[in-house]
Amino acid sequence: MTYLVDIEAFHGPLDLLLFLIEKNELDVYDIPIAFITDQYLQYLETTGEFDLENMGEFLVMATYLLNLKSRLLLPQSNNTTEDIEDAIDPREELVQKLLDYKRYKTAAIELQQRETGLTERIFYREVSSEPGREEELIVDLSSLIRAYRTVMRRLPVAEPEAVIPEGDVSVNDKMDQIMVFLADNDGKTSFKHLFTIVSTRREALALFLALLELIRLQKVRATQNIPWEDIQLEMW
Amino acid sequence: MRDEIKAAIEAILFMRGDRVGVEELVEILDVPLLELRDLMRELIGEYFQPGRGLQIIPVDDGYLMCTKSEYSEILARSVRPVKRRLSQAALETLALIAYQQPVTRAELERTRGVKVDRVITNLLERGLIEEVGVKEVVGKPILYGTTQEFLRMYGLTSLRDLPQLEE
Amino acid sequence: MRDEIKAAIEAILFMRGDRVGVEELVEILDVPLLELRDLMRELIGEYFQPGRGLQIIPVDDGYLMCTKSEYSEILARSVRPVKRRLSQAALETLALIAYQQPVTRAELERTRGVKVDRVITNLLERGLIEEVGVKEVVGKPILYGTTQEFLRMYGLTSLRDLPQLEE
Repeated sequence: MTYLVDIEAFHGPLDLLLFLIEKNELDVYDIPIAFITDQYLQYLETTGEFDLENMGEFLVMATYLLNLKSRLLLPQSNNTTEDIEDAIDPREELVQKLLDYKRYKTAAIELQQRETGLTERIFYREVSSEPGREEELIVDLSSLIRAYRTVMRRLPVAEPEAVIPEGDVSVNDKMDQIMVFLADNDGKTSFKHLFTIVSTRREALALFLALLELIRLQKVRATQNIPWEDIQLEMW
Repeated sequence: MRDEIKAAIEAILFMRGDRVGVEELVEILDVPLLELRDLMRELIGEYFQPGRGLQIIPVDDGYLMCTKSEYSEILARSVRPVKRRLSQAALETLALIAYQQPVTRAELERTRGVKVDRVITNLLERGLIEEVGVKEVVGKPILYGTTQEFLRMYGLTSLRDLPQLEE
Repeated sequence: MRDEIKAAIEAILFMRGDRVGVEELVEILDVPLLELRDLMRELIGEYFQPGRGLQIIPVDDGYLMCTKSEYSEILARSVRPVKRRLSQAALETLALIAYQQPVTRAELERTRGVKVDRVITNLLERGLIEEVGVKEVVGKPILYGTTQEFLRMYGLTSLRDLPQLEE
């Protein structure tokens, strides 16, 4: 009699496979692929309703097993004895995966036993929030940016929204703004510094166009002494 | 047996580093209340010895393990500000606020997919974010933004220094 | 005098609740290194007595005060706050990260045979893992590693304490 096991109880296809191997007392190094594939498929069939998202991974494994089964069934053409000796067992990859997975599953159980105190362990003093205990925050910009990227990557891809930009940015205004900025700074500034006066991309674009125009009109001179160095801007 | 229970009490008080109630000790250790009180008296006495820097004191029908006051000076010298990293949850929320400010709690929760109340309180307490106004929509939710302290800590001179992210 | 210094060491180790380096102790206490080591030996011996639930252990040229391992079960029961236990799936992923760090999400998924996005978010939020860099391959995937909090939660003094994986 086969008893129903909820597929959700398995933490992935490797877990289910391992369960079947252990239940049938099979040798991991010599898995009867045809047998295990049938068993595996049977389990998938008996689960009834399932969550497609979780099921996907189980189905990928099913396909892999079926493929493996057919490869093993097909007679190998022009086999010499040496070839058979040297041939890599197509099951090898699967065996390796199963062994790896089993190793970490065991390690996970070990961790859990430490958590519940079943494995002897030490306990640290719980850090209490003593008042007056000064805290120094360790921060770095790159982890902040990574955190932002992580959040953004997790976001479901949103429908692109058409946004009508508010307010117009005029290149002429920006040209005036640059001249005023230069005048305020003794007629000199640097490229990077100049761009601190804008806060949006659209403004930055307009500012850049304005700067090009001023250079063309020979109102502003741009120089760079060393490649990659900040460009120096000066009034003619 | 008594030794074992005393050792366990010591371990519990140490681990918690805070007051542990008598009823809780009775339950964890499965000893009668009177015996516990007796053991505690013994234990407190042992800690009283010179050569011990810790003490156990009764607080609100419970006990607390802490340092003896004689050593406050030396301890003050050794208090290194605890170095802490922001938790990942706090870091992600802070990053979102930095790039999307001013922003409301609801907007943050929509993006992060989890409640952010506690994280916001934490960031406010640390002075990394502040309330910068209210959004002119129903309910007038509070808008949050980063502070001067945030810029200082991350070595930024202004928000424009935040690296542009590729879209 | 010796008693006083020992008491002070005890107080310092308690207050920190974490490893304190030898050089730091020498500086705070203003005692010669050799004398400190001598005092530590004595102190460690005293804690060794039955009836004591704590111990002082040498960790990376420093010392850590923690509980003796005999009381694991009782202490696990009295840990506060009662945190929700990690799911088996989360534990498996955490174990993988612990042993293979630094490791990318794709590498984890290859070994576990399932998607790990949600589990990673969960572990990050709990502060058990953190991003430790990016792998210098196409796409610059994020590398994950375990945190100090991970060591504390499982009572490890360093990653070297992790049990050997069975072959």
